Amino acid sequence: MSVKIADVIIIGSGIVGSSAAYYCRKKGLSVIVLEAEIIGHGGSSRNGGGVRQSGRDARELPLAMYAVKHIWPNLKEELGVDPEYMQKGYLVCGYNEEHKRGIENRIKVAAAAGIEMTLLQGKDIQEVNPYVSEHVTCAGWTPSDGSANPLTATLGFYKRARELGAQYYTHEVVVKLQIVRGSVKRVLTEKGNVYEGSQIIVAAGYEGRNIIKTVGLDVPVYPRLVDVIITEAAAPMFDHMIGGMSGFYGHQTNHGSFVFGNSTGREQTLGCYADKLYSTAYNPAFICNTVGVDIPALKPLKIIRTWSGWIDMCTDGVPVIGEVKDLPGVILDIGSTGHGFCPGPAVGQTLAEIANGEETSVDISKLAYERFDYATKSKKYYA
Amino acid sequence: MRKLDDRNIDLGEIIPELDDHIIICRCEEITKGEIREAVHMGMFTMTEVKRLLRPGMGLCQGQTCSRYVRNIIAKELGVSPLEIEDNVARPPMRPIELQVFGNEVESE
Amino acid sequence: MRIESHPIIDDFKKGKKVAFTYNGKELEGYEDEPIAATLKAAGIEIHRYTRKNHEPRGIYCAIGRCTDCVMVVDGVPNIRTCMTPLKGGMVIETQYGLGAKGAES
Amino acid sequence: MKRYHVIVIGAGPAGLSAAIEAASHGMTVGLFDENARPGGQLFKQIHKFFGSKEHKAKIRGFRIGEELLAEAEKLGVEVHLNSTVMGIYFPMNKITVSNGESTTSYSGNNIILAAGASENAIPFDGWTLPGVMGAGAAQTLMNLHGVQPGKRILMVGSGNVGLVVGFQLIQSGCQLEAIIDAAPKIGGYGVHAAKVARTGVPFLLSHTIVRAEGTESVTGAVIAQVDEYFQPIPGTERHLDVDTILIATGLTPMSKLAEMTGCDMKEMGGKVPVVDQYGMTSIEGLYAAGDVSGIEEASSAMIGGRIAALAAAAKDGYIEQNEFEKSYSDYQSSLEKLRKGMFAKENRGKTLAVTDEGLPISTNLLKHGFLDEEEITSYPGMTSRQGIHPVIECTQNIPCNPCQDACKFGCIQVGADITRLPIADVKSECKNCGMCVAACPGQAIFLVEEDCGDHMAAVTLPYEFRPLPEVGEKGYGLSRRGEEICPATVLNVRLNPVFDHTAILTIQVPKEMAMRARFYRGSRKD
Repeated sequence: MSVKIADVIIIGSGIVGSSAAYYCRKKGLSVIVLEAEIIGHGGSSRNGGGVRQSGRDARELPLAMYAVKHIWPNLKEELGVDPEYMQKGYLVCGYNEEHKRGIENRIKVAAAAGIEMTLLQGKDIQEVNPYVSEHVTCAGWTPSDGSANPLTATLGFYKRARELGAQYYTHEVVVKLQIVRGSVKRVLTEKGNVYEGSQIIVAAGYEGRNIIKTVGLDVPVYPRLVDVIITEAAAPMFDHMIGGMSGFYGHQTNHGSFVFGNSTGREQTLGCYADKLYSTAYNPAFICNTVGVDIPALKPLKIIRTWSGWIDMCTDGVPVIGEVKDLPGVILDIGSTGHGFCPGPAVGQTLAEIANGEETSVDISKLAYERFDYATKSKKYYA
Repeated sequence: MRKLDDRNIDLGEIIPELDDHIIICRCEEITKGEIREAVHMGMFTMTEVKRLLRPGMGLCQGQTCSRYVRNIIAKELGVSPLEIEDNVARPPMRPIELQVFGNEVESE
Repeated sequence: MRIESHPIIDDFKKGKKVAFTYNGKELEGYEDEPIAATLKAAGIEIHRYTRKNHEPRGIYCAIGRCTDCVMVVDGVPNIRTCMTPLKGGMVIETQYGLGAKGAES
Repeated sequence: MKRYHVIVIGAGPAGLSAAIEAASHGMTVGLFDENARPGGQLFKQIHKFFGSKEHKAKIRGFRIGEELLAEAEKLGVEVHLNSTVMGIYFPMNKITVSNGESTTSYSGNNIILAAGASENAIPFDGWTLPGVMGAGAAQTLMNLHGVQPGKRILMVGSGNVGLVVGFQLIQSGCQLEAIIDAAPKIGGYGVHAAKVARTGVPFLLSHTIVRAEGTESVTGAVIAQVDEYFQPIPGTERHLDVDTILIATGLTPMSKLAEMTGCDMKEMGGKVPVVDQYGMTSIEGLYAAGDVSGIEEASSAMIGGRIAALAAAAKDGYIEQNEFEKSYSDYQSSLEKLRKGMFAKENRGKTLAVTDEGLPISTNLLKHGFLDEEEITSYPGMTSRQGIHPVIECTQNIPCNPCQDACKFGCIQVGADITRLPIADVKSECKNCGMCVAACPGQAIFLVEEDCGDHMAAVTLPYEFRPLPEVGEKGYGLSRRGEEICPATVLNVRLNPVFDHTAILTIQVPKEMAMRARFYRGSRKD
């Protein structure tokens, strides 16, 4: 059977896979993207759309900040599709002392990276958002955070990469990687097709773990199901991203509908496997109540859709991004742990830079694969 | 390989048709022409067209327009509508207020 | 127009007559019949104007599925009038985009 | 969480029948429907049903609905109205139901999905204007709520829905301007078309709607002839002065709830759950019955509901295997009877030239909605002889035999196979009781006395319009095409309760009109 060859084979067509394809094409690298389902089937189309630097682990903050500073603002012109990026701030609401301490800790991490985030209490909260109820006693406010539309952002990168000549194949389920003379060169799919590239980028979310296992690699990720509710369109109320220390997150989209996600944690007991993305019966009611308490004005709003998605949770809270030191040819992005959308385009650009043999614009040393080699060594990366 | 899985087929330029202006998705006011254009941008399934342009994301959740969106995509790609992957059905079946969805009452 | 005497159906089992307001005008209808039927009987065709093209919309499926017949009822927008029983004193307004006149975005 | 032995979703013909069948075997049943009144399409169907006695033939749809509802409540079925099933969640067999105030969850050992179907449309220029609606929507307004959908109406689509709703528009006092269909022939039963054609409504086949006129609501329609690819032929456009456009171009199963469970689906006029012969989907305990599992009509939906509930009862041990097999084969044979004849699924799309009896199928009926006068002598129901006798203008094989049961004097035979054309038995003597005229669901039976002296004849016909003409009134006899072809005098008007609102009208017409006049119109007052 014929072998399709390209400089870079990318597994996964989400925000990272498709932005990597886009940046590779701009660097003149030929690209083939293999997608197991349809474009952006995974987490990239199943998240709350937060473009958020606050509340992040320091190790992945550089990627998020780079994306907010250099990529998100000019994507609309670059892609010819509006990702609906809005830098209108992020308000995280708490209602007890523990939440307040949590917010203060986030402010410290943000300040260390030069991001302005302030603690709001009492009436100051309603100053930022009059719809937030008195139940919220403390809040963190980060003006430079914001939101975007994950659907049009992901499909925008796909559309532009395709226009620039990236080859896309859907329903191509990768089952095996192959090492040729010491480096990962080949990709085999369920249908028996073979693809060959000098660099293989694995950006397939949780499924990536099964793929890299075939060449003796592993990253400690586990799947976590989260549900989201979508409301009818309503007249504009507030345009900043909002979240709760009780776990809910979301925003009002350009279209006027609200997106809110949360999870009771019970989903893991369902025994559903990754491809059975059924909405659970528990979560929607839980999300409604957590959101309803903090933003009572949303209570009469009608919900028109619920969906769910799997998060690839990494045990230490941040993804593995980059090459594997002693196994050339494979470049990883796995374990975004539910906050991969904002840094996504920056990750894509970084993977493209690596594929092109360039110095990466963003320091990703803290997210190296090797951090899991030795338990004792990983402590250093934790510091 | 299934024709629709090769996203690199060249669909050529869009030739305007007389009824491109007709509204197909009544809730989100999406026209036939806009749907055809999305196909030419590489959106080969209902879900991709929906996520890019919103037909089927309105109040009725595609129960009125899905059939026609599917036919338009199929015609643009030169395949039978049966080959076009449909949208996925999700609860709730009808619009339901947040306070009602959250107001769980025991069934006696 | 209401059907005065139907050849097959002797009694449409109507509730008691109730008054309600439609865009400020006082009208009458039968309690618990769908609002859409009351308005159609009163010769009112237009339920709303759409958000993007400001086009008029009215009854289309009458079984609660297509959501074209939505109006602002007692201040709440996007109410499916073909599935919502009429009650005395209801305030029914034509919907403009996402809300009542003046409130539209 | 309350657990029922059987949860039924949708209280239409299939759902009500399933609930009754399950309860009759001692199972606890929760029946859920999002409407304020149950019955689904049954309560909008005011025409008399086809089929045979076991299918409740000659009974009006909404009366069947009332019967089923009473039977369900008598058997202890818990009917939850205004209760919208928001979602089905497997593997816990759980449904969440909203009554507009709160949501409650129920679970069921078995879930029978009977959500029915909704209407298709054909997007055309102006189809979003107020005044353009589904034919079923108009039927709901007229028959459920007693409100006319409009004044001057165009019907797009000549399947049974277009024909039946078209007739009901006239009954509601609306002016039906025309029935058009892009297909070259009428899609529904010939008898349904004939009842509309004889009132003067034109059928325009191979025509489609080009656009709806008007800015605030419909003020007119433009139709045009189509070529064999159903594309409008330039230059054949025609304006119709209408204020309402009804669309009757088929139905699509409302199978979203089934899809949600992840059971196997397939394509059959829209996505439907794959079911075995008992209606069970690929998920044990989840059944689908009625239009949601494939478009047919209410009669077969009722049997489908029974079969699904029967299978659930057998699965959970409420009936023995032999009793189950016996009941199943009875229901299956009853269903098979309905799935025969010219409009059966296996004949869909075929152009049949002759009836089962080898008689030519009237092309005029298919093209214009009425029998051509030369054709009428070639059918067994349409004989000519002395004295009053039934003339049965039923010329297509459809599964239906109430006329045979209605005549106590043996004047009409259909025989064991209910899809055979009814035969007027020349030996038996008609007593002019009018029972057959009232019983015929297609209103296709007339009693004709071809010569009652001084060059006059008497034609007795079914009349379901109001106001009723008075005896002695002078008016016009209308041909099968609805043209005034002769003067007519009303001899008799009978409205006996046993006729169930079908008045039996006898008019006197000139002798030569005995086999041509088939309708009556009073002299116009305007």
